[in-house]
Amino acid sequence: MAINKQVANVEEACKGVRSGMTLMLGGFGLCGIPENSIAELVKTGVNELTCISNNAGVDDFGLGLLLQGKQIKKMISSYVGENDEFERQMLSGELEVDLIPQGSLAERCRAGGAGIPAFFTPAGYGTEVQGRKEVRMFKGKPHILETALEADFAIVKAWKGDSSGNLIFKATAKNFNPLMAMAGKTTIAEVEELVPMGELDPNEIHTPGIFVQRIFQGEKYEKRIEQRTTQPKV
Amino acid sequence: MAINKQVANVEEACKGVRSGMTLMLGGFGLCGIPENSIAELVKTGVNELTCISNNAGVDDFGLGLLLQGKQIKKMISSYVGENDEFERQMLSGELEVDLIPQGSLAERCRAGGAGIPAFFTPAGYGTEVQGRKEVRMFKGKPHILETALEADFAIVKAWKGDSSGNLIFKATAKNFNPLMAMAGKTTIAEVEELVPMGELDPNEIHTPGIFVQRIFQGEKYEKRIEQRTTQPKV
Amino acid sequence: MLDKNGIAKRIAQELQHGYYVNLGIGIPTLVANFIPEGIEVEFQSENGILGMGAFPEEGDEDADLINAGKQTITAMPGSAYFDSATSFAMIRGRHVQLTVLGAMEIAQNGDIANWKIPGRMVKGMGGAMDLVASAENIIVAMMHTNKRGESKLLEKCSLPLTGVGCVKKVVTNLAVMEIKDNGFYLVERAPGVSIDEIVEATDGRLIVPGDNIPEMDI
Amino acid sequence: MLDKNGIAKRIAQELQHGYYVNLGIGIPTLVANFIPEGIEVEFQSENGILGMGAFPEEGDEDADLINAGKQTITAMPGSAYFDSATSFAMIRGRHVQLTVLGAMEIAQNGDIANWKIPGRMVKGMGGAMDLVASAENIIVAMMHTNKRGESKLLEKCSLPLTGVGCVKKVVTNLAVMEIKDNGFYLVERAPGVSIDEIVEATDGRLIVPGDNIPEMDI
Repeated sequence: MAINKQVANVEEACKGVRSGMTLMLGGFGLCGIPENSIAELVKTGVNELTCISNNAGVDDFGLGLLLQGKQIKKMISSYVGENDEFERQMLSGELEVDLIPQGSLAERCRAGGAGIPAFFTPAGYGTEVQGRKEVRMFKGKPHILETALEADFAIVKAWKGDSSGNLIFKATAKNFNPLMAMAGKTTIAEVEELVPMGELDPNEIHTPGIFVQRIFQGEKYEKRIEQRTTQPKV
Repeated sequence: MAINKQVANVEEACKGVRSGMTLMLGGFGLCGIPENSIAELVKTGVNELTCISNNAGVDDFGLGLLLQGKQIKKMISSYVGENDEFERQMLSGELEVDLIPQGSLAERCRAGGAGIPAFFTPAGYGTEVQGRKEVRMFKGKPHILETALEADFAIVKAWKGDSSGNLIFKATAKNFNPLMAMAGKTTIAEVEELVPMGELDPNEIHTPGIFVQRIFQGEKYEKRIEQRTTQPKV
Repeated sequence: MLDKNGIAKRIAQELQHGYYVNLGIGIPTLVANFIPEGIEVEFQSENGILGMGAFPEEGDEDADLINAGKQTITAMPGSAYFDSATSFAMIRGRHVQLTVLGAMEIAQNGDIANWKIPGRMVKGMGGAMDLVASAENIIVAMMHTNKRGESKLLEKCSLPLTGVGCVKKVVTNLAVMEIKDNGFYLVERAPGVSIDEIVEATDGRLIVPGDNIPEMDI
Repeated sequence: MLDKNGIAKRIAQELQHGYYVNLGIGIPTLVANFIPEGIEVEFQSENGILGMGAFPEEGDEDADLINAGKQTITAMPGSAYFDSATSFAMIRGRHVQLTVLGAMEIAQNGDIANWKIPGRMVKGMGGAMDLVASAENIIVAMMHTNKRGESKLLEKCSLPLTGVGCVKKVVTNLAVMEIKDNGFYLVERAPGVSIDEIVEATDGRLIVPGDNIPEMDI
């Protein structure tokens, strides 16, 4: 009998997220972000958070909401260019920021979930990112040693999920979600559609349920679009 | 317009595989092995091969066929217990064998395809596998440094594929196939069913076409079962 | 004294609700037949399935659906398939809560040897080295002595190691032992087996905490 | 002198049949509009799509389908979606044949700076550091001078680097240059632009191999 991870609602899902913790939050830009859980974190007022997320949302949506409430102590991201409040807090020194190449961020999350404590990558060699990291040549090319990232809670958003925690993502809303799901001590998944066990094709699962500890269906999704680019109808 | 990788048949797919090369071959036991390509390699008589494959087939099927013809110089595998000819050649010294923990083998193939030249893993510490590999402590636990594996050709087998090389595997026939597909300088994919471009759901792709250089539909699949275990009909 | 099914049944008592479990080939596979009532566990097989079910009914075998022992199996509702790197990510990343595997030798410090007999048998380690190096909770299921009647519980392994200091508990046909204080700490006797018989069959340091070692309740 | 579309059009001539291409934000994005007739290429966007297509028609936008610039896009037939680790496996593993990106500064040894202006702008490097450290073939698309009229082609970058010695070719509104022999090796002039104008606009070492530098054919 498969293990049941379903919780009743976002309140129950986010139980135990406390001030000072390290969180991973899935999404790229506003695409595939755990909207309902972020709203809950805003509500509970938990603060002094270290947030690992590729971006920091926009001023009034996504992680920007947590920045507004000054709930974030430190951001670990690759790109934060869409958020004025972020820039203000960073330049004023209120917010610590660790900027990481996007591929290294993704691989470090995966490594954290996969029990790989460190790996070599060429990204960032010869730049500020290198810092004091070990440098080693492979096939004549310099690489730097990057270490795994882990989090107290990983909070991800999927398209469909079942009660045993299996997840399916949609299109490019996948992004960091499956990797962060692997790296949380506790992983919370919010989904647009929660189906009974056995309704998902085991061949189509992106994140096997073993990586997910709590799953719930989000109440509503705004799914805001950051750059609405279109061409005229033909 | 997507790039067309389709070749006419197994002969065309295996063109350029020459004696002395290093090959990766997908599959676990006899499950998910590239039957048609192996048969073609037997036919062409290419030899002095280094084969990276989790297993070595059985005496009269899978890689066992290449062993019979003494076409393999060296095997890099994790488990080879199902093959008497293998054991004979190994104990007589005809065949070089490099045994690698299964998880390290999988991760080393992925690393080869992902541009990660080396990573730390706890597997094999304190054993023969450690050898002269670097040992380093992480969180108080010893790990060894393993390096990436690459191959001149990776030969994989999928369930469905399209002409741009996108692959979908079935059930546990997935195993090493997606990882090896990433790590071949040239990757050959044989599939049970080759569909026109656009017929696979981009959300359900296991191996994106970028990793595959040649794809063809196998003529026939025996799909032999190694351990037929059943329970009586109720 | 227990038979193989008895060993499996005793180990099944170690299963806890919500556990993901990897069962090795041989006796460990039998554990799946004795899941205690009322708890949910899922079996992971390292070739790429979570939610492994029973053997298929005759005629329903699928060549694409096997376990790590290459046996045809079925998938339970809620199962998932994945590649070998993801599978060992689960194992190395400690998402699997319990690993049960067989052994040729166990040392009193928790070393395990189960993959090679130099000059005689070199089948390979398969996933065993990853499993023992990674799992937090490793139980070994085996007979107390080998076919020649020699103890498999030793001061030091004589065969090439699979992993060092990793085994936490050993369940044999004679006893349940925890590995601690550099010894086999006797926890339970098999039904009808005396302490003396266990002492006799154990080459390594057996720690016997008093005369009242309980009998297994299976 | 070229406009942004002209730069993109010239770079599009570098596309070869069968190329997988990653296009950065800004001018590079425009390259997709000028794919030469009769060749097949696929665009990878590092947030997780291969086979990126045009912008959607009004009303067909899908919040779940964007490119690395966060713009709504469509998917071509034969496309695939994947996670960010797989995406950068494609990039780091050199499965992407060509990377086109913008820059704030390029040095004559191939160094590139495009992610940070200390004290003024710190948006982050996004995927740029992985791209420039990994790609075998990197073309920079940019204006020859910045808004203040200062050359962006320098002896040495003054801004924090994105990558070292990695740029192979630069296409600007004035010229096509290869990076070699520790200099910007002038290959083509933009239509109507003289060698003197290019010399004037270039701060780093410009290598001019003779007087007959051909004009771009676009």
